[in-house]
Amino acid sequence: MRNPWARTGNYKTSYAQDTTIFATYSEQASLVVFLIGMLVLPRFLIRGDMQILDLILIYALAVLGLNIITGYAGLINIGHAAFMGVGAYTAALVAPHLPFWAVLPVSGLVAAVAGAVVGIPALRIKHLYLAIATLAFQLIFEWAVGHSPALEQGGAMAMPRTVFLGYEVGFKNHHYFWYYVTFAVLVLLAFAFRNLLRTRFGRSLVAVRDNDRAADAMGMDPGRTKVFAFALGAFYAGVAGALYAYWSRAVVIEDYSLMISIKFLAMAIVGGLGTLVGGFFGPAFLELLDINMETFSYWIKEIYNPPGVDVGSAIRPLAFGLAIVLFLIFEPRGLANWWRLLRSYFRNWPFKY
Amino acid sequence: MKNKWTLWALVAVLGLGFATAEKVHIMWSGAITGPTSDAGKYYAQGIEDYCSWANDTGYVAGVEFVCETRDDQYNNANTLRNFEEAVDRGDPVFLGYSTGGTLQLKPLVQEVGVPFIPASYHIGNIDPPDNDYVFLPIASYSEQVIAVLEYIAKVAPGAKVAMAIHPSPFGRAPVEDAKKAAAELGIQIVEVQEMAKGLDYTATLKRFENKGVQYIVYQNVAGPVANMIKDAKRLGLKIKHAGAHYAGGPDLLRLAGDAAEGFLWVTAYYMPHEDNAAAKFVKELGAKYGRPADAIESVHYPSGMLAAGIAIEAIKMAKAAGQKISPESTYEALLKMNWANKLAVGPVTYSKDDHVGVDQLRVLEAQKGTFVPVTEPFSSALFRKVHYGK
Amino acid sequence: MSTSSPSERKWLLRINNIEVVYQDIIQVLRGVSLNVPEGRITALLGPNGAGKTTTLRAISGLLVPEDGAVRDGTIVYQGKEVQNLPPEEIVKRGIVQVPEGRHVFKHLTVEENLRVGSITRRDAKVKEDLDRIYRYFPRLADLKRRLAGYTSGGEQQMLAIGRALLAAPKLLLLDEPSLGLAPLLVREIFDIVARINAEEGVTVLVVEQNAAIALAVSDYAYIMEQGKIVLEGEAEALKENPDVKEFYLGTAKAGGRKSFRDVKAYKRRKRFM
Amino acid sequence: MSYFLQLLVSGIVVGSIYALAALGFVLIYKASRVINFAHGHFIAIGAFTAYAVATSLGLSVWVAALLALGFTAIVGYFTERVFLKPLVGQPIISVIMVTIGLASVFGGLIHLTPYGSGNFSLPHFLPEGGVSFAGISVSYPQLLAVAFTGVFLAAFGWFFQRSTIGIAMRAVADDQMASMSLGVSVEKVFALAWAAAGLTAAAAGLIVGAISGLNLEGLVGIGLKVFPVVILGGLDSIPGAVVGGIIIGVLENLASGYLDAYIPGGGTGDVFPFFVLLLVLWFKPHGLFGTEEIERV
Repeated sequence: MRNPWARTGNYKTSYAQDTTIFATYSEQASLVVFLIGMLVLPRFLIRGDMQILDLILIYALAVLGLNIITGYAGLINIGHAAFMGVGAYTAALVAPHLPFWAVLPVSGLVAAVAGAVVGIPALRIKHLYLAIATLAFQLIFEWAVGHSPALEQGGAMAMPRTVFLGYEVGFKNHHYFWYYVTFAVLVLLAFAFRNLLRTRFGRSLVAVRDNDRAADAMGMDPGRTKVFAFALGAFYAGVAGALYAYWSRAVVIEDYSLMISIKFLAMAIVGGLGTLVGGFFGPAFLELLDINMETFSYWIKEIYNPPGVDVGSAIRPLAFGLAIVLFLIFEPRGLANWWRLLRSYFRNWPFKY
Repeated sequence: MKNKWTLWALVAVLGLGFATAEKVHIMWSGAITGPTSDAGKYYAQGIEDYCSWANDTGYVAGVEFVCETRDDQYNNANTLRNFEEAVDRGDPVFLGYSTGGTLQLKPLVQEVGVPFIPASYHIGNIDPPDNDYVFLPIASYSEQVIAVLEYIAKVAPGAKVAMAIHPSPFGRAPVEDAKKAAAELGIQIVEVQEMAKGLDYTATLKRFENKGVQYIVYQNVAGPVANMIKDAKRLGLKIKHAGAHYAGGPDLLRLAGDAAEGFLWVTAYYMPHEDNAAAKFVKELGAKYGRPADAIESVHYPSGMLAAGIAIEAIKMAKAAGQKISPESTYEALLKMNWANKLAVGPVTYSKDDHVGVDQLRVLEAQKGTFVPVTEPFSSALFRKVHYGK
Repeated sequence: MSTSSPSERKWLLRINNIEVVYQDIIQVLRGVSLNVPEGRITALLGPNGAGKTTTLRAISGLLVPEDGAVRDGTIVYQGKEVQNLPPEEIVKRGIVQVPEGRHVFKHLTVEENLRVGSITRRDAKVKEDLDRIYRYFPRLADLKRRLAGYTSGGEQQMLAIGRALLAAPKLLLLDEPSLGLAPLLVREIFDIVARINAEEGVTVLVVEQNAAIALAVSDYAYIMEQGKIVLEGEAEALKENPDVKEFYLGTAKAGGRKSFRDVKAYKRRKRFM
Repeated sequence: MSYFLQLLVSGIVVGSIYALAALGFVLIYKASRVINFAHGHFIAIGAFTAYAVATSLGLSVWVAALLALGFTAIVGYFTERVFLKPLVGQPIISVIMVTIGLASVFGGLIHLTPYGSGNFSLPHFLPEGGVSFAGISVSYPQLLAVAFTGVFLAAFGWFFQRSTIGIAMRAVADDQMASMSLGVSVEKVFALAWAAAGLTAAAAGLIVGAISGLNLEGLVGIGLKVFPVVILGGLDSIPGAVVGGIIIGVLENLASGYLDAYIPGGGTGDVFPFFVLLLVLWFKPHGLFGTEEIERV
């Protein structure tokens, strides 16, 4: 292989080569560049930007979980924010007693248990009916928190200030600290996500999505696969929930409401359902869209602001909704597809195909 | 050519004025859309208009206020983002909104030391811990509800009372204190019911009736309250209704019509139909900045004004003391504030131990489509007893 | 049966060299040409997967729900090209297909099923036609109020044909009417089809795997394999063709299996035809 | 006993509003297998259109109501044409998400009018008060709600059982391919179903407006309450929408009447229907009257 970066076909000679995550040296190199870039990025950003970046990364983690449930296994989940909420409330309860690096997996595991419970109806029902069941769980979750005195009935449960290596994290470095924590967790779980499809479980997920009766006939257990998909996806959401709790310094029910579940689905779709890069692009796109629309709405308010009408408040939901609708109609494979096209363009440059 | 020179001089003076006017940002983050937005949208308008008024009249010499009202859709993540942006920009003071958002932000507010004035009058906002920088514009929900309970105990000794509250920390805020106060007053709180946004409250009302409830005390926003009192009227119940600041007001009269007759309401603000400076001021501003009638009449409009007013007043004090406008100087000013404002029934006073602005409240009753005060302004001694134990 | 040569006939429908592609990539028909004479019954025979149903759908416009399209060639009906028109337009012009596997509306009653057939009609004769359908299929008259899902296979086939007739077709496309039915019922249904053809003057194009019955009632027949027409002729003549006898009628003499070489010989003959 | 009866009667009133709201939802699902998450926004559009026409043009509420029904039907029609048609044949999640996206778009558009936040009450168009019998009282708007629901259901019942177009709509729900083979325009049927759904949603919005005033949040919230109703009744059954609506309305009322006192804070009426939903999904996934689908490998 003289020029490994300029291959024209599949030259794999062993099974091991065929199953590597990153097929070419150029892919490995670009990954390293990307990771280093992400590590030094905070040096160039102000605190306010870091806050948005953190939020995007935390949402990306949750969306990866949703991609396991909805993208890989095809189980529409309108209750993902509730899983995140389970993780966040777990974090709020255990954080006073544990260091943060222990809180994260604990929150993930508790959320995974909740995910498995929610997944149980998937044993009997599917498609739209399952989607509606997850919607019901979301609403029941919100109600249950609202009626639990131990959880402040949905009011703020403060997270303790984090102490790391004897050093207390404060306002100035809060977002920088949680950026690195979130990033580390995200890299770890993204690798797991990427690896998932190469496992027996991952393949059975996709088989169950495409036709669960056929998967059943081929000796897979669709019921168990679905429940496990819910548990795994909820684990991601739970870890994200704990990170969100630390990041926002308190746990409040509105952060885990139906609206947020819908946002996650939108992020997954806009990013590209079932793709790893889509899990990043979706949250980034929709969050930045929202922030820019907010800025835009102040600008438009200066020009056009009739009494009784709040133009500013109209723009954000309008943009959010239009983004979903337009992507579904014109690019149902999401931003991940643009990314794919872009890459293949550069790989084949200067040739057209 | 003398005229020309005067003109140039005028331009120069104005230009100099603009050039030296210090821009001070004041941000409000609240629900213009989403839950409780029926209150939030007028609150935001009050802030905007008071700011414009302060700028237009040159209320604080050499300072131009840039007031931003941001719609956080009742979502704390948005509130947090807005607050941090304000802190990064070095805003001297921040105007908040929801109970949930305020409670969540408290530790951060404490850490960064930026004065925070919420629209939520939850007593928990100014209770320890992390309570140094939060300032309530008027007396808390707890005090409001206790004030109305005191009034009820006076007109109907030993009455049976039910509470109907918003299903949120905002709704639950006064419940504990109200229960303690009721025990002191010898009235009985039979039940505390959270009011979901239902189409029909028959079940709840009938149950209250069966339990012999005489008064329902609301801690909610006007929309659901209006529906519940309309249902009560339809069912022909003899139950009377009373509510804290956000439950009543002209909004309630508009929505509930006749059913609101006799509604007891506690607030610290003057009413638009009253013949006094406050009403005149509010109407003037509303007309000046083109607000529709329902905004001007809403109690949330002057509430927003008061919040903005407190912030602007503190900045004025800091400026007058010759200090640089900053969170620290604004905080110092707030602690010394004694502002005889013309929006509420009492002066806004703060000190190290007192983070409640207007300490006085009035009980009003809906009579023939307007709220008429039935008490003089007072502050509740019982509230201090049950809440602080003193 | 008529002995006139095909060129002298009056064609109701002419298909010239059509190619049909599903989902932009899967080519099913590769240049199919066939003609349907007016007022006659024409049969289209062939094994599974030959493209018979696709041909019918190309005519009736029902490729659309399967994401298929006619890519090349023309379908001329009454002198006008109709390929790729929407199905409702084709029905209005008088071509109605009875889908394979009957496809009755299971949750509608028998009479409601029939009424759906009249959806494209604006004339007042629907009621009359309904009675006429009941005369052809007396059994349906007895089942008027029953949900179609609870009728037998034969009754469903009758219902599907009756429903199509209510659309007042000039050309009726039947897709495997014998599928899954007992021989006696198949006989009955084909007899009725022949009667409708004779009495109403409805032209029929029937797709069948059961070549014996199809050749018995039809005037002219095509045989299709792997997306192409491989053989055509008068029904009488085809019945006597040794290959048709061997592969479609199963009536070849000389008992015992033929050798592989003979099959190859058949293929060769086919190709040069 | 009179307590129970009053709860029952009020439950039936609320239930018939749910039934009317669910009717349009079922129409859409029945014809085109689409779950419409924007249904609550149709309800809001209908109600606010009537309010806007009645207050700004000064027309009688009855005329305003008719205009609102027509307008919302048109909105429904174009929603299908513009947004749903391009997605025919796409996976379920795309279709669900496009209605969720539309809900957000409609929400934004409503905020461009003065009705985005705040409470509004329709001008009075019904006599005040109501009827009382044996200690049970029902207001005139509530009676109207029940009557309206009855009229609409009868009209749609007739339409689906007797009219050729109605039968054709059922035929499309049953078997699209066969309907197309007979010249039924499936596209037109879809658009027609959406228009009918818009119309019934507007009717529900008007009744809510008459009973409890207009508020965007509240009206949209009814769109969520539809889910337990249609799951209980069966997603594609019109009688199911009625029976389901009334059962859910009554259960909700009984729950808040008898359980609230034992739960801290109460509010059980809000969540109880969703427990019912989960139970129905587990034990009878196709609801009381829904048709089961047959799946093949």
